[in-house]
Amino acid sequence: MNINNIRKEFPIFDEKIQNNDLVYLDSANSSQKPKVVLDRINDFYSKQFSNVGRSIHYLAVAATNLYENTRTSVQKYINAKDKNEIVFTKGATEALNLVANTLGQAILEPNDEILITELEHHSNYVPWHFLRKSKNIKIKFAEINEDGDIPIENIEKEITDKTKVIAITHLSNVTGAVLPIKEITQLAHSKGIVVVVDGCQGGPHLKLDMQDLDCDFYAISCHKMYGPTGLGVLYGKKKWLEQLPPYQGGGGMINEVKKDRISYGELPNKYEAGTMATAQVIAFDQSIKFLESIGIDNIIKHEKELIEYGQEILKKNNSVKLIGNPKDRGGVLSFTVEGVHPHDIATILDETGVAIRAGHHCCQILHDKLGIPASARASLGVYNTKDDLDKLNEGINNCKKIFDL
Amino acid sequence: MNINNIRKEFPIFDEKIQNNDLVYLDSANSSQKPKVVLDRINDFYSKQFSNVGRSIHYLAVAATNLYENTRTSVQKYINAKDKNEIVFTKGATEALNLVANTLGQAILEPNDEILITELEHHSNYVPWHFLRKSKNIKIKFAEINEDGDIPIENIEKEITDKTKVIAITHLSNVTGAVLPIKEITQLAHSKGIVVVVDGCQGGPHLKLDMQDLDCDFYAISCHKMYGPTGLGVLYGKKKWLEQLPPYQGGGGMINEVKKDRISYGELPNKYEAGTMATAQVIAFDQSIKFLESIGIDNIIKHEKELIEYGQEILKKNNSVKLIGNPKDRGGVLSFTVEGVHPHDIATILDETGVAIRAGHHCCQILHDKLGIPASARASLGVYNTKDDLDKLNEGINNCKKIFDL
Amino acid sequence: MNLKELYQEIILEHGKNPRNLGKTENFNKDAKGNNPLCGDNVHVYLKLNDQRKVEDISFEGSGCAISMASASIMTDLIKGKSDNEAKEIIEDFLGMIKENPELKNNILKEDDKTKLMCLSGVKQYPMRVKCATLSWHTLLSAMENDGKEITTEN
Amino acid sequence: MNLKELYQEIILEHGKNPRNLGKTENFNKDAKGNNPLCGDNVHVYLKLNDQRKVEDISFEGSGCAISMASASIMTDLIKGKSDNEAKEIIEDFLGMIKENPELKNNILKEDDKTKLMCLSGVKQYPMRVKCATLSWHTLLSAMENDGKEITTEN
Ligand SMILES: Cc1ncc(COP(=O)(O)O)c(C=O)c1O
Ligand SMILES: Cc1ncc(COP(=O)(O)O)c(C=O)c1O
Repeated sequence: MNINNIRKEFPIFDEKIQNNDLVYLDSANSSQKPKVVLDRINDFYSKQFSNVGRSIHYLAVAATNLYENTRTSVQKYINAKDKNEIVFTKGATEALNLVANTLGQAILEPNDEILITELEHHSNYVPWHFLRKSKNIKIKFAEINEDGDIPIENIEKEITDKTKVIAITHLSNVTGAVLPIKEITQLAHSKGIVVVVDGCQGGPHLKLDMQDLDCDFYAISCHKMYGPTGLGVLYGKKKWLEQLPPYQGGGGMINEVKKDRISYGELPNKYEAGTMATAQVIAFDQSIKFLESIGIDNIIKHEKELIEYGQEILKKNNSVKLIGNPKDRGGVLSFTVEGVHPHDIATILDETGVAIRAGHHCCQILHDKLGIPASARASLGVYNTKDDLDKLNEGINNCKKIFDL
Repeated sequence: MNINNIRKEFPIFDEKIQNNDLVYLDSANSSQKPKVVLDRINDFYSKQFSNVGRSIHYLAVAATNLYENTRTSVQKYINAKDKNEIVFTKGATEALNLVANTLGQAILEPNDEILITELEHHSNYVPWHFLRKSKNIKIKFAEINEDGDIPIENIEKEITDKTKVIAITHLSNVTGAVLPIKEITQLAHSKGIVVVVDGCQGGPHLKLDMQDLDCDFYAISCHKMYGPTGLGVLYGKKKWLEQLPPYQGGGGMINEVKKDRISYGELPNKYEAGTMATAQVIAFDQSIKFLESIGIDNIIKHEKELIEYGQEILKKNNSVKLIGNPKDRGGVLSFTVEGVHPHDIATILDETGVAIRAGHHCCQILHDKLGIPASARASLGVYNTKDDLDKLNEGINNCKKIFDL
Repeated sequence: MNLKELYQEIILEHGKNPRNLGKTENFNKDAKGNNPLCGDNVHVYLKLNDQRKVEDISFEGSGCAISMASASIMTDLIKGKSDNEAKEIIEDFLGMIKENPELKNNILKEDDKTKLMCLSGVKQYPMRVKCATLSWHTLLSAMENDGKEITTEN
Repeated sequence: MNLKELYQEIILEHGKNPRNLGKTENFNKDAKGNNPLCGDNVHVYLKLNDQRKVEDISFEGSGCAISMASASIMTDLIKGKSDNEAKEIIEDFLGMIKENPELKNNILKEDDKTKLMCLSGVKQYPMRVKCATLSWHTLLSAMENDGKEITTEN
């Protein structure tokens, strides 16, 4: 894996950002895009564009085939059993809303419990909260331990007879903790509990194998996987997608429409109402190919080295406090600097082209628990280098200088 | 308005489709895209990409500003009073689902009536059907007259004390009928009825003036307006968007998140959960600019000429039967050919590069009413010419030859 | 691509004058098929007698020339066959449309096979494959009588 | 862009040692402000006496140097002013941050104005404007006592 060649595939690194080279450490927010993806978007629109699945002229047939090819690529990439277990959505957030909404309609009763964790992103909490409001469902939180990890015991002890769903992140976008989804699923399934995984950070950083994980649902955010914005993937086991009601209604998801009744189409159409993000789906095939061309094992190895290096230098930097110390950390280094608010850190780093995120990263529950209103987060992509982390560290030192620490 | 110059802005017309020039008559399905839009997508991704609204580094700030600029452009283009009345969605279908779902939560009671029309696209029927199932709402259908029009009397006579919502298309994607939304809204508002307009075909073909129409909601499909796929706009009056509950939950739409309670953000964030279709929104600004550069009045004039010409030649062609004869027809010419099924027409036309759509166009109710299972539809964009319509006519003659009529 | 191959004489003829159109009397099995994309639909009726032989078969529905011709030819060829023979023919036909260059069954006579092969023109028109196969899937469903409505989406 | 202008000595000093931090006793008006983007929050308390003069004012909350300094300087300058004067100063400050090059009010002394102008560095940092203005919007809401929680999104 040659990091310089990989960086060359990303046009943005040729740009100067306010006269600086870009040190992009905000990939957990959204990753940069390789040229192959951009070229595919452009080519599709300028040479092949048509809506899919509706018309039968040449362009429409070609576009439909391209669209379905991506479905097959995603199926293979995440090792799903069936291509119809892949549903395209506008993002992971929509995917999680779809699951919460349809499970809420079909299987949840008042006083049933949903178990989530203190690590969850708002996108894996608010959709369940809607059910708390509309159906009087209870939400319980599995607690983090002092390392920012969720050991399986902390899940086990929150499970009751009433627990119907465990909704849980694969990789925390703040502490970087990788959770033992496979074991959690085994435990859950032994008690008849549905497992919904927020795979937003799992997508770019971990090996995805649905049949091995055996979870019931898995939500992916394509724009974090070197793909276009406005696209997500919901993996759902066929038995669920067949059994649950549709989520949105409209063109393309129906079977027969009469004035007094409507029957819905089969998978995958049932969950793809209206014109989909055609060009984005078609281009996402290139993102998958890009990931495959490097190999997820190599990506994991590269990012692990960076994470270790980052931890090492930040630990040496006094006044930096790393958030969490999970057994298995992927992709993310969150921290605070004693005496400098994360917002100030972000602004000062930005001045030298180092892009990080500051705030609660859509994880207020976690920040409340940690007793901090905000944190700074450096998050990695396949294009990052140790040099990027050195610049991060220099930037932190600059903060300390400005704040006279 | 120089049609050749306009055509040159669309790269797809430089392509050969199976050795033919492309005669694209499927714009009601999705329009082709001008180069400025494609360039903007490419530029944004390759030089400026970041997620919006979340981080505070340079790229994120710039992207957020670009994103919000489009909101302002859309506001101006449709003459909405307030920029926060513009909500970005993944498509018109999602926009209509959002409205049906949130009105369903907030103001509809069992036995309330929703009035739609026999012209409605499935996307403006199925979302209401969901409420029929979940809340026992009734759906009534205003009937078409023999011209495929919905005169306002046909609406008026279906209104009862129970009617809470009129959901209606601005321009039929089958008969091309332009409905008198302003008058319908006046009537509806005089009775306290909410008006939801499916503006999918209104968007590209009509002058949009929300303050003049005075409807409560208006759904737009950006990919039909020379914009990217995976994007729609929901216009909603501020009083409604403020009062209604959120639709999807997740990052970005919250105010404060605690374990036992959540408060939601203000407009427009409240309805934009999760990472949005950033690049698509930013590029859509160029679609608006493209439309403005030609001027909607010129577009209307050009398309009217084409529609008149098309009606003229098709009427002369015996065995062709035009569907509908509305007082005011925009953008669409649907027809049947005696003795040739629409699918066969579409296949035969395709052989010479003429792309039309055949089927029910997501309007089964209408086709049932007309007593036909399917129709053929030629639909127009700003790039079409009389020559395109001549080729359509030749193609129809070719069908007749093949079918020995 | 070749329109002539798609719209062969025999297809146009069957499309215009479909055989076995209508609802046969005394049917004991039936199924509906539907193509949600275009609204085409077909209803297949058949009478399977005690010897499990297709004593009568007919269809109702509307659709393009390809789908009408396909249903028409199908009903013509299936009439009089045993249910096992019928299933073998169906499978063979669907296999041919999907990928096989030829029909493989030994049940049909050569000129009946030639008739069926006339439908192979759709192979070059992927969006039209469904038109040719809908009635066959529906027949299969009627024979298995599982009552499930067939759609050709996917 | 110039970090030195943003993080002037006085801002760093107020940021580190904010004045009037805490919950003042006997307050009769208060409001909460919140920046959902980053989780910053502020709670402003004030005592408006019978002569409609700000007898006491304080704030609780956590945030970046800019927001703490802004709240600190604000409370310092507003204390002792009448409610009308306070409103004029608030408006003037928000106007300056938004677009005006200078402060225009005739209520504050020159060196107090200089203090406020130290916050003008945020003008070059659009995402940080909210940090500087949150406490001011919150104070306004407390004075109008409309009980509405202030958010700086938008
Ligand atoms: C009248 C009408 N309504 C709704 C839609 C659905 O729009 P979209 O597929 O962009 O969600 C369409 C487009 O197919 C349409 O023409
Ligand atoms: C763990 C996690 N869950 C959910 C999301 C939401 O994903 P999206 O914004 O793509 O819908 C994110 C990204 O911000 C995330 O990191």
